[in-house]
Amino acid sequence: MNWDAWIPLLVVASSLLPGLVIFTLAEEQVRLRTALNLLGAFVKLALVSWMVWGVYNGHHFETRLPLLPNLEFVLRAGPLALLFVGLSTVLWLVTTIYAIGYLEGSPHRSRFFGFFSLCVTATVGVALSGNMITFLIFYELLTLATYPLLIHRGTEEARKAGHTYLVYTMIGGALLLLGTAWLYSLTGTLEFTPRGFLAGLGEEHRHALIIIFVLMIAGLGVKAAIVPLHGWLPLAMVAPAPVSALLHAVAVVKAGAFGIVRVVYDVFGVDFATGLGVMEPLAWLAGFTIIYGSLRALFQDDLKRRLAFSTISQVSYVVLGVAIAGPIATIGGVVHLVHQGLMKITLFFCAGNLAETLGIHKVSEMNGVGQRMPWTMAAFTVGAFGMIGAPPVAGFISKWYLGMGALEAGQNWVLLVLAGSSLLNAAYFLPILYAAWFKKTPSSWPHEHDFGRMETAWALLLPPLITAALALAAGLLATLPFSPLDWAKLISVREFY
Amino acid sequence: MSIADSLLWLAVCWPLLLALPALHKRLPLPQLLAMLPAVLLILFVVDNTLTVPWLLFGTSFSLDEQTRWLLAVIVALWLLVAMMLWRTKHPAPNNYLATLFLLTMSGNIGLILASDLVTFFCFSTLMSYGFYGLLIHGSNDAVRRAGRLYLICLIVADLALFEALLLVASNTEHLQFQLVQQVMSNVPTTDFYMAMVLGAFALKAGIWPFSLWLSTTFSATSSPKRLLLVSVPVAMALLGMLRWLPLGQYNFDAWGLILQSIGGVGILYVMFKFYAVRQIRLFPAYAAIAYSSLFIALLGIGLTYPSLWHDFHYLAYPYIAVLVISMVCLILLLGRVEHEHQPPETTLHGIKQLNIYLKQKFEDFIQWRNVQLHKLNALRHAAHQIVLQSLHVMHMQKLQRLMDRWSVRMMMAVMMGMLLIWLMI
Amino acid sequence: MSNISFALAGIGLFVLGLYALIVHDHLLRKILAINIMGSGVSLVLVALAKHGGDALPDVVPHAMVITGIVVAVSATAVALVLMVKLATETGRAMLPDDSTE
Amino acid sequence: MKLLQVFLTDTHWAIILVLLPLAAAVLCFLFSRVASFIGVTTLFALLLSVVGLGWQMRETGVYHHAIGGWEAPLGIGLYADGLSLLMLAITALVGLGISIYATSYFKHQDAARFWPLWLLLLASLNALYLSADIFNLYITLELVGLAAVALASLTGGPDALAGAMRYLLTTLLGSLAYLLGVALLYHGYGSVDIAILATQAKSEPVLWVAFGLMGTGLALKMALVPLHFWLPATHANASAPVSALLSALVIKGAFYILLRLWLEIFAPHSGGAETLFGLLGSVAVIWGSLQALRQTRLKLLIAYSTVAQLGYLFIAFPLATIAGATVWIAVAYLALSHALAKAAMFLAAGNLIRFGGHDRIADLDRVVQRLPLTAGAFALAGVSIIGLPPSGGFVGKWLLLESALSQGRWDLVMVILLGSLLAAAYVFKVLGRTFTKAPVSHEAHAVPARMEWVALLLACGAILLGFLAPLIIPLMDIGNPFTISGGQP
Repeated sequence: MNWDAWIPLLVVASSLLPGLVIFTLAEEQVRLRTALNLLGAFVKLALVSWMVWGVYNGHHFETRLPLLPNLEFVLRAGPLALLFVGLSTVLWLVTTIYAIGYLEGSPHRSRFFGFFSLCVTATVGVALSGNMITFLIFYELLTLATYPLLIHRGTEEARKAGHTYLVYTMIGGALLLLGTAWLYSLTGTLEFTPRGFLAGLGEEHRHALIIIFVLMIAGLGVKAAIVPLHGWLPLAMVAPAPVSALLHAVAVVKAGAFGIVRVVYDVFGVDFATGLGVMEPLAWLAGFTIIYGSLRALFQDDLKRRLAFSTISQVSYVVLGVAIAGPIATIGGVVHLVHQGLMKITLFFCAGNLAETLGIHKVSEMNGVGQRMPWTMAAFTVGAFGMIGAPPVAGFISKWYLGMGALEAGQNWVLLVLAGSSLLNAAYFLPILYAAWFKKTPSSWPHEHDFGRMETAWALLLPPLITAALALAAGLLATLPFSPLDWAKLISVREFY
Repeated sequence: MSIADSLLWLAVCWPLLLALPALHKRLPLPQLLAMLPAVLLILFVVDNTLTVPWLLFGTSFSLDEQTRWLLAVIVALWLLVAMMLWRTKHPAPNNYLATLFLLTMSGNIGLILASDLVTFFCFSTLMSYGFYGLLIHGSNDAVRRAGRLYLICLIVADLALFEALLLVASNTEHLQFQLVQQVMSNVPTTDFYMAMVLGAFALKAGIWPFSLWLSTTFSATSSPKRLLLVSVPVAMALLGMLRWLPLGQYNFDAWGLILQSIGGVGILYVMFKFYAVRQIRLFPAYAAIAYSSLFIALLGIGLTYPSLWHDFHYLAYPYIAVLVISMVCLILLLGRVEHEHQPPETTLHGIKQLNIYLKQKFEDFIQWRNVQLHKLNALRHAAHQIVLQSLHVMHMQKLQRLMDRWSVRMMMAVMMGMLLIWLMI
Repeated sequence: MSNISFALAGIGLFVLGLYALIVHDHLLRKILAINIMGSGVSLVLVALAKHGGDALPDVVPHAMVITGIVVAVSATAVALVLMVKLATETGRAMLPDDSTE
Repeated sequence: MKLLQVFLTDTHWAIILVLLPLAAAVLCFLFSRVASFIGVTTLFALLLSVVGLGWQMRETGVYHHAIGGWEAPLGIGLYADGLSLLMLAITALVGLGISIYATSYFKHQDAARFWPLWLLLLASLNALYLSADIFNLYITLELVGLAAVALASLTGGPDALAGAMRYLLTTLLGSLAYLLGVALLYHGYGSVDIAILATQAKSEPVLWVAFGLMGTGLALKMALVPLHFWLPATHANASAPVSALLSALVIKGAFYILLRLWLEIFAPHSGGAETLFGLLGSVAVIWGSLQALRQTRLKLLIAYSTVAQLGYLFIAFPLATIAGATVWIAVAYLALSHALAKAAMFLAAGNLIRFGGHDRIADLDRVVQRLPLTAGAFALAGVSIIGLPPSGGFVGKWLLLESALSQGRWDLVMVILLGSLLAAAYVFKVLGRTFTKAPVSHEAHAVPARMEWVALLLACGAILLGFLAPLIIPLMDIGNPFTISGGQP
């Protein structure tokens, strides 16, 4: 029995099966549910670690099942896939702990955790997909699994947000489907191949391929929240905090960005895409999104909305890194997949803590909150400085490689974009830090819960601390083997040399 | 790992570690304890380099004769400030004064010890933001407004530095200062690099025309922080220029001219301000601007004439140290003066009259002091010019020997002197 | 010749029935119209079955017609039952005008 | 083992498939007390028989049998290839689901009337899928129609009766048109056997007129736009299991005939009819979806969705002239998954009506919390209807899309995608409401778990189809039903 061929499938199943079982659990079976959740998360972590080690040593993990005539369901663990899988696995574990703490005592938790697990399943599937059709399957599954999470609270506002989300993602999905099917009709294959599988295609398909590229990027760009396809993201803030955290840091937005990486590298191939002349517009679009998102974030008083616009801006770093189309920029873009995830999830955890512990939802209510919740705000500070790109937090590494990549590719305007973005990031994060640490604490908080000696429940406090530490470590220890940067370099080598 | 290496490590990390509230709340005198490794380092280590390849892009710290006594001056300064801060303030339970203090200090120490660009940049960031926190902690609105100005300058400066860093990194893999100075003096992007570095450090040092933040902040903040304000950011920015600029390699006529004229204008500006401004307490700020303007002008000369720079670049580090020391002396002195002439609140009635009277006296005193100080300053500038010119004439090897001999013992004397001044006041 | 005319007559009946089915509101008339159409089809079947003047007519269409009649009878029965039910429920043996929306 | 194999290969499963439900119908009529039991048992037996038939056909290829040794035209010939097998299987499977659902749904009085009719319908449908000549097809079609009408009228009440009446008139009209076509074909080629007709058919007026008549009649029966006027009212007003079987199964019967005739007889002599079909199909997809989106009542919405989904089946016709088998596989797949999904949807709607006493979409009132299984069933069925991966609907649409793209039929590509988007719009319009609180809450009634589970399992089946394509597609290919030629059954 060749186990290597089944491990990718097992990785997907390790969250799918607990998820399905959790659906059937009654509301009161808290312990069993928690145990299942954590079991799934740890099993997945173990499997992924095994694969990371294996891939590092040249093993090949691939599951292949027939799906359609001439098309197979392929799960394959390459370096790029593992980068994303690793991120989502670690963050799933952390987010699960957080969600257990966050939702304690609230209704419909079985449903919530069921869809939560499905959401992770879809994300892991997106990461491991070995061809476009498998990707498409998990990509749509992701839409479906997040929708119930998004409208979990069942308010009219939530429903409308969910509606907007669907309008965007469904149209995006249709565009992606169209692009994929068209591509398939031209090439007869959809297998992800390093440096793309289109190189053999003749000149006569040039226009068709450009349109296909646009279609696919538009389809993926919806989830990656590239302007002007970002409209759903700020509205999605009505969801509970763990969902927002997962949505922004791991699942949806990242799946979009990851998809763009896949399409550029493994479908079109960087050289081919550059030859088509589509990379430059993509880079411009990403640059514009970076600035636009930051600008909008400046004017949000709602904390989560501010973070949402920040996500719009930050995720486009990934796209930018890809679109610059050079080995170093690739490192920057790909590694930002992980770095942004770590930093943004920290910020969302902290925002959730503030909301849950003190009832704070707005930036203007955050005066002096650092006195009341020093640990939470310390984690927040690390995340915020990471977003600004201050060393030695992870964001610095990403910006470093993006900037270097831009210089290498001779795209000097990118430096301006990076600088502008850093400036704007500072402009919308530093006032928060300032208010939290240095302004006077008000006499009472909007809606305070008492957690005894701790500033908040341990399940709420631990996750942001872990992720903040990870974000710091990802920056400080970037040159060590198995660090995100190290993997990103591996990926870049595979694509370019 | 040798003891010297460990001390280098500890000098940076120990204050950082102590910055955790959980730790420094449980230790006696944490702010003094934190300096211990640095003091030991100054006392016992000569010429050591520590390379940490796994940290960031590969980090290295080094201590040589030059940095050693600059570090000594700075540590002495921090000691002084620590004692002043903890004498006048009684930290509340949730007070981050200690945290901010320790963060800023470790940033400062790390920055001096850093021997490559990225490490320097990292610690500079740590120091700057920490210092911002220190500045506005427990302060009034005026300080906050002023602090905001400082912060904006800081962000912009850091951005420029980051771009400069990228330029370097795209030209060379090794980011050691010496290598960078060689590499960056002869690449197509040199001019851009220089512009970025100069702009950034000029902002950080508050050199004219970016001096607004320094004077504004200085006038708003309290005494111990003023010591830091005119010493730490300004001095460290000057240090940054020394480290980052490709000095003594090629001749950059244009840049030399620009720097010289900026320095000149800066000095003129300060002179004008000495006349225009009547607030005696602002003098140290303008003195600092004058100092750094002069420094810039000298750098300009160094850029124009690399050989000249080769001959007397040894003076640059003492110059920074002198700046710190003289600023500290000036502030302490002026603070004393100001303090003595505060109206004592003895009785309720008659206090008004006394007030008016004292105010009149005080005005007179300021005017007198104005004139005196101006003279003093002019004198000192003249002296400086003379010293520099004479140094140029002097035989260089002799000077170098002098420099070598002026080491730890000398430094201790300076520290003792500072301590004495403080005790006297 | 005559079988063609029978066939044409059958088609005529069919069309006539269709016309009636569409224009008449009363359900009984509609059911009758359907029956007439059925007869038309039967007529066509039988008429076209007779290939020549003297040869024996093909038995298959006859079998079909018989089957068709059986089917038609049962269909009519069902239709009548439905109509009666509808009439007792609504008081009118007609389809409501706008029930699709 | 050996014995089992012999048993499996030698039994005439096809005959059992027709006779068993017929006998059961009679039994149910006689012993109405145990009708439910008889019914469900029969359905299980039918399912097993289909499996048996499938086994047999995998071993020996297509099934061909003349009852009593009499060949067509006078005798009744039975014929089954991959396409028939698939339709039989889906009928048995969905039928089983509906039957189990019905055991809980119908009370004594209604049950006694439901079961005989339902089993009769099943017998006729099975016979339809097994018929080898066009006249038998007519008979079975008529029987299916009559049984369906009777079932549709079961609920009573003016709306349902009017719907049933309209349906009856329509179906009779359709059958007659079809019969007239049969008459012309017989006149032209002297046979009703499909295989013989296939070899003899020529492009001439008789064929064209016959095809026109038959096509129109069948289109009327399956409510192809613009002949869909009767469908929404009928399907929406019938009781839940009946709506399900009407939408999921009965319509497929008519489509099967059309497809079979097209493949065997008319395709080479179509004279451009496929273009018309494609056009009407496109209109159906768009118009039906838009109408569905407009509805405020759940069952009407589902009914219009049926109109739209049928459009997809017709879109395939113009594509198939070039792409051939792939497209027909897509069509068969779409029909299969639609049967499962639509049945699940109507059953779910039935649960909701049972629960809240109404099916107004705006007043669904937190159904997700109170009937999670039903909401899940609706959602999963919706996924297949929209054509999202991984589901049976996706497989069908993917194959269709692929063919349309490779032929450069951009109009059809757009229709397919737009149809999916509109479907998503109306499905999620419902789902969104299931999470929120209604302005007015209603008294809730308990829904038997069995009814919820059946709906859910059927919907799961529609999803599962998406993964089973490598198993199902080879089964469809038994006897090459999708190769257009002179035909050689």
